[in-house]
Amino acid sequence: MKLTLHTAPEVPLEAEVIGPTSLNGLTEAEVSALTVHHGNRKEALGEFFTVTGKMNGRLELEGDLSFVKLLGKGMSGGQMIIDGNVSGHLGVGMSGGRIVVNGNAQDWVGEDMKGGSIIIKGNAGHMVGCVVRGAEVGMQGGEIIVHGNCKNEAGGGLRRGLIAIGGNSGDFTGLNMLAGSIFVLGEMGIRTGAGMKRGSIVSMKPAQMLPTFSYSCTYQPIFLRFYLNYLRELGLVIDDAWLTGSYQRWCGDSIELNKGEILLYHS
Amino acid sequence: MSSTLRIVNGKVYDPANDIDGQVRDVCILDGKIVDSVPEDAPTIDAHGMVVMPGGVDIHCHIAGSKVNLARKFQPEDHRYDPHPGTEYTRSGSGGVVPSTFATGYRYATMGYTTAMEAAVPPLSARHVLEELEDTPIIDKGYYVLMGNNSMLHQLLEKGRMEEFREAVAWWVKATKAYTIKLVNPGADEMWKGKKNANITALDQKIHAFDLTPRKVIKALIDVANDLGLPHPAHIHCNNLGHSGNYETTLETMRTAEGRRVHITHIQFHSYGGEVGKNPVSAARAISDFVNDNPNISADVGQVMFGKSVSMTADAPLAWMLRHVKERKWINADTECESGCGIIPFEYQQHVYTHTLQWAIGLELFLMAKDPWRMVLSTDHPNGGSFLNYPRLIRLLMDRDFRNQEATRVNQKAIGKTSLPDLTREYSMQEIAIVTRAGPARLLGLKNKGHLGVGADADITIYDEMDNKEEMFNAARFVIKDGHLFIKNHEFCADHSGRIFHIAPEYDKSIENEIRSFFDDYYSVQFDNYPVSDTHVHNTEVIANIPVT
Amino acid sequence: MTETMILVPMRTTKQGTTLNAGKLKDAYKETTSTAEIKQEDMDRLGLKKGDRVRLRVGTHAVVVSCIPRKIKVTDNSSGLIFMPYGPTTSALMVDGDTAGTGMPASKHLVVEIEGPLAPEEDDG
Amino acid sequence: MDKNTATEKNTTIIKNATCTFCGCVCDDMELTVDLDEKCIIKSKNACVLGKAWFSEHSVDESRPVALIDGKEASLEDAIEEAAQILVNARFPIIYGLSDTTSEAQRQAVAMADYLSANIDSTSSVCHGPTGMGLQGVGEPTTTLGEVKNRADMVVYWGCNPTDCHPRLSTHFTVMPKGMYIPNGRKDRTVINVDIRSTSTTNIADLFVQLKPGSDYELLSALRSISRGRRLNPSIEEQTGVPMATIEDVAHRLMSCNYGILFFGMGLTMTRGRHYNTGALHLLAADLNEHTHFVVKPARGHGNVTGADTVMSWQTGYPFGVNFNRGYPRHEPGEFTTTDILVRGEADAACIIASDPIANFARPAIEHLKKIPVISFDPKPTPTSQIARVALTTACYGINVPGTVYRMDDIPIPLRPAFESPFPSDLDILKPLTERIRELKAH
Repeated sequence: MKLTLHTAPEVPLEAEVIGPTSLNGLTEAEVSALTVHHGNRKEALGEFFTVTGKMNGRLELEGDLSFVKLLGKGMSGGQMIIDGNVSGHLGVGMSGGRIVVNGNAQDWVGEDMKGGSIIIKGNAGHMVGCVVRGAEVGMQGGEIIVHGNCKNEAGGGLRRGLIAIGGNSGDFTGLNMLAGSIFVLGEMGIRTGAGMKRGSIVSMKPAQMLPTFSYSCTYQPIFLRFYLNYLRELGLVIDDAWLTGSYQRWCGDSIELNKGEILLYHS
Repeated sequence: MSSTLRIVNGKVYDPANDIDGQVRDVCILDGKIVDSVPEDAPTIDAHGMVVMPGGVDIHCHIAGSKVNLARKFQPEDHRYDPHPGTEYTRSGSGGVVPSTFATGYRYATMGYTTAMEAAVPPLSARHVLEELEDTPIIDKGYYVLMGNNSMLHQLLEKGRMEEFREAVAWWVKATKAYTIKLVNPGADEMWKGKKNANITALDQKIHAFDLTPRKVIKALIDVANDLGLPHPAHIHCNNLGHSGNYETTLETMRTAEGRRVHITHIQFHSYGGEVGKNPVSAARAISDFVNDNPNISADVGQVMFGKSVSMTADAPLAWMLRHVKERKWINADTECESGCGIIPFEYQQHVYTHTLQWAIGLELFLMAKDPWRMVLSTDHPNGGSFLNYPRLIRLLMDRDFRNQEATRVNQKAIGKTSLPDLTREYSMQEIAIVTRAGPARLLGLKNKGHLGVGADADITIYDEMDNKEEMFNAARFVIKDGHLFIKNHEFCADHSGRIFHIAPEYDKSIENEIRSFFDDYYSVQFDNYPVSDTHVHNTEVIANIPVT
Repeated sequence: MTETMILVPMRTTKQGTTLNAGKLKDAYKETTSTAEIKQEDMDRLGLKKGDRVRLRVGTHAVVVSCIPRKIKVTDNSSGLIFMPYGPTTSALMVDGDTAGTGMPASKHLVVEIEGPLAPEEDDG
Repeated sequence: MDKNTATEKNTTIIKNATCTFCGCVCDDMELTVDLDEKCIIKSKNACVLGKAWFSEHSVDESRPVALIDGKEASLEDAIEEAAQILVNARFPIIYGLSDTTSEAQRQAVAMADYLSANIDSTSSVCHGPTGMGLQGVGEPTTTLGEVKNRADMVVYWGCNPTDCHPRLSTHFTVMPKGMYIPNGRKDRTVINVDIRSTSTTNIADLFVQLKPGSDYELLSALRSISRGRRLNPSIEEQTGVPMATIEDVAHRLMSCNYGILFFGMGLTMTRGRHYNTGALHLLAADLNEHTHFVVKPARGHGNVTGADTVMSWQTGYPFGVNFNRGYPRHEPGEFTTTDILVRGEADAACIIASDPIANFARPAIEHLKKIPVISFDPKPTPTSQIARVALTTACYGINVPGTVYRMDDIPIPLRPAFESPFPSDLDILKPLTERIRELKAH
């Protein structure tokens, strides 16, 4: 099935009904009649999107969706391919399936994510796969791959799963992380791993470490090869030198358990 | 404008008037229960339903500065439980500490029409009153914290008992409170002044004062009785949550020397064992004492499994819980008056202590000989949300359900209690006592908790069902002050409810002394402290009881 | 001459009192368009008290007057410009990104300072 | 109130009046009011800011009560126009609220609820990140009287109360004698942490100057020492503070009897924002393992704390609240006003007692100028100048009674000095809300 934006929303459009799981089994007419929230008004999905084709587990979206929030909420399977930019809360609470965005996404990609994968070909906003405000436990499984850059707080409170950023990340990458893995192939902002208890953050560029992190050694971690080869398969550009290179290992945050690690490519 | 209503064909449970399930009419005129109404009055056919007075919660934390801090710092709790508005009602957010509107509507949905906020420092009286005004449908009031008041401590250590009594009366009146509340008396001075220490015994010296908790407790129990407050001193004993604390609880009850006193969330104060080690149940000892002493009343403070928030004026308690698991924590000191601690918590079935607490609460219910004096509470949200009441009622009424639940919990803990041997099942009438008639009588609210002529027409009508949790979860009809506002489970009107307070008389000359204390030690002006009569609307003064 | 410095908008007593008098009045406009710069920075830039300077962030610029900071306690804050909050500092808050907080990074603006300006040079 | 009022010719004296200029909300003002001229001629006990607040809020009766598109209009017409604007909007926003009574704030939230609008206070560009820090880690805190009575350690971090809250030190925290502070200032240690020296530095025993933007690092270092953990020597380079100084400060904080950390925009408005404030809250929490320690944001506007308080009890959330879906949701960065405007989402705005046109980031101002704006303010401001509907209001505390919440959450009553011919915010919000409900019902 394909949804093509024919009328741009004037104010934010909350369209959590749009996702391969929630549209499964519905006809074009039924999908067009679904309710979306245009600011404080309820309107029919068909007021904004042209719906074509049958739902067979694969949903395509086309258009500038930079005012459209909550796409793919709670999806548990299937595929959603988006040609265009999207607004916030993409794939919130998803437990399975795959979202590909050929464009940029705004804040809160993969909030409360439990499984499945999200691939952003462009850039992502703040709080990629980050724990919601006030809670301790963030993303609990799945993968988020951002080919471009992301902003602050990527992987905050991460419990399980993989977040990979092809470009740069902002401040507080892996903040209060509990476990899991974060890869940033470009540069990270400041205060990486602040408050982290366990887990691994890997970057290919030098980074400023907080004073509560301490240098432990430089070594060649074998497990990184598997990860990096996997990221290469997903389409991220991986330098061969990274596969066999040495990495500085920093551990912290010493205010917490001091069992987290940050690996920085050295040579 | 007169409004009439007749409820027919329902099974009426009105323990205060010895009506136990008889089918009879209930008539309403202008917000009150009356003998009869004209033949053509509108009727509600309650066939197959149970008619009871509206529920009365004697102890919960639903409004005021600490409740609001607990709301403010838990967005993660509200976000998954929004409370949409309707044509008639405001929206809000739920979770363990709901917004004021959601609190009122959710209580009402369960058939509760009165609830008392249990602990507010006098300095934030205006705040709690404003929140209570924004808590719809239900009637409400609040208890003012007096057990750690520096000025009162000073009067007491000098033995100036008359001035002490006048000062207490001034404070209660100035803050429009409903009664005197004590929380871990004497502990705040240790907490704030002695680097986070705590009180551990009734005869321990309170830091910086020539005074002991026992003297504070005795004096405030006496003042409440001497002033004839409709509800006596409401006491959260020392040593809450500590193994072996039941002895402190017994000592506190003995301190009353036969005078009226209410011990709140007594479950949390019924632990045997040694300090610092695992607790065991001391429900039998506590229950025996309460059973034998008619001057004592209590609410249980049942623990229910799941999410809770420890939210208390007992700051050292929250600090202790922070060491159980390091998580976000609030402490809030109020000058010269109180402490406060807040910490999110979760009671888990597999944990020894949590199971033990759950079982002790049930033991206390099932061992109580006089349900009028051992009433229902979860110390919302400390033992669990008030939304757990229907489930708690089922645990009390349905032995099979209780036994089945007991198989899911920590068996080592259950083995140390007498719960498996307690076969009692609460009757519908006893439920009406512990959720309505009992708390209303303990509060001295003569027009609440019963359906006799002259009572407030606060009435709940439930579908009679085998599953008591489902039955008490959502009343089919709820009537408040004679107005129907829940009809077939849906809101059909809104209502603002009243704020109850007391206004004891006092000798005006005490004001000079308090004023001078304020000038030295408070950060607000004495003249700006008392709450004016126009500050909130819909207030009602409840008269003192004659002192004999 | 031109140099990159950090502009820190702040509050002052004068900003507070003139705000009460009215935001459309000259006293408020004047105090919220006066940059305080450390004497050594002013010397290096060739600035005198009351000189006009241009502060630029990207394509946006404002012209303000400058005065030396009064410092009683030893202070190593060279490279910093302090100016009371107001429409002038807001005009240099070009980046509205709040990093998921609602709060733009308004106390740490990297600006290009140019001056002293000739009297006839105006805004922009 | 009568007993506090003594009449003498055309003047009256109001005792125990409350100043609502800043978050100190001092309630010991003695105001001399000229009833003919409708102005306050003397304000005893007020600080320099309070004196300006009282003296500059005389009433200009020549001003119109309302302007629609810059033309004089009646209050009724202005309310009708405002109701139409708000009801017709799909994403109306309500913003401001820090300089009005809690009664008006309660009504504003009700209006937002009925409108399914977005509501936010100036907290979001003030101590909003402090609220977020609280949501993340909690907060050990106190009322100001306990600071007066007990605090032997007062830290001012990234704030300058001597300029911004002049009576904070003199009336509440540093100078006064208290129950366990018999000698006042002499019994206290004052530490000032900032990127620059200020007038507050002059009253401090110790000044710790750090590099701009390194607060989080310095806070982490102090927490690390407090917990007995290892600290990387890079801290000196990162913060510009010598290790010996850091250790000295940590030791002093750990060994006091009752300590308090006051902080301001130096933490909330710089990189790190809510994690700066969170780290500061955690430092205070950690110090409770050694002694009693509390924190307090030095809050700005007279009732900005009330805005947080009221919004929390009515919605569960302190600021940045959205009712579009018929119930409150909270997401800083999404439902906070700057973000909504920067992304160009709002299609109408109701600004109550604040001035975003003067204070917001440039792209936010640009969008605000494109949409219909309703403004409430006692004085003309840059925002009222661009408003479609500009309402002139009476000033809270000076003309309007009610309750305000001090920076430490204490509710304080207002004793107005004289009557204004203009309506209060509440006087307008009530009929506006009623009219909105009528229009929505159809």
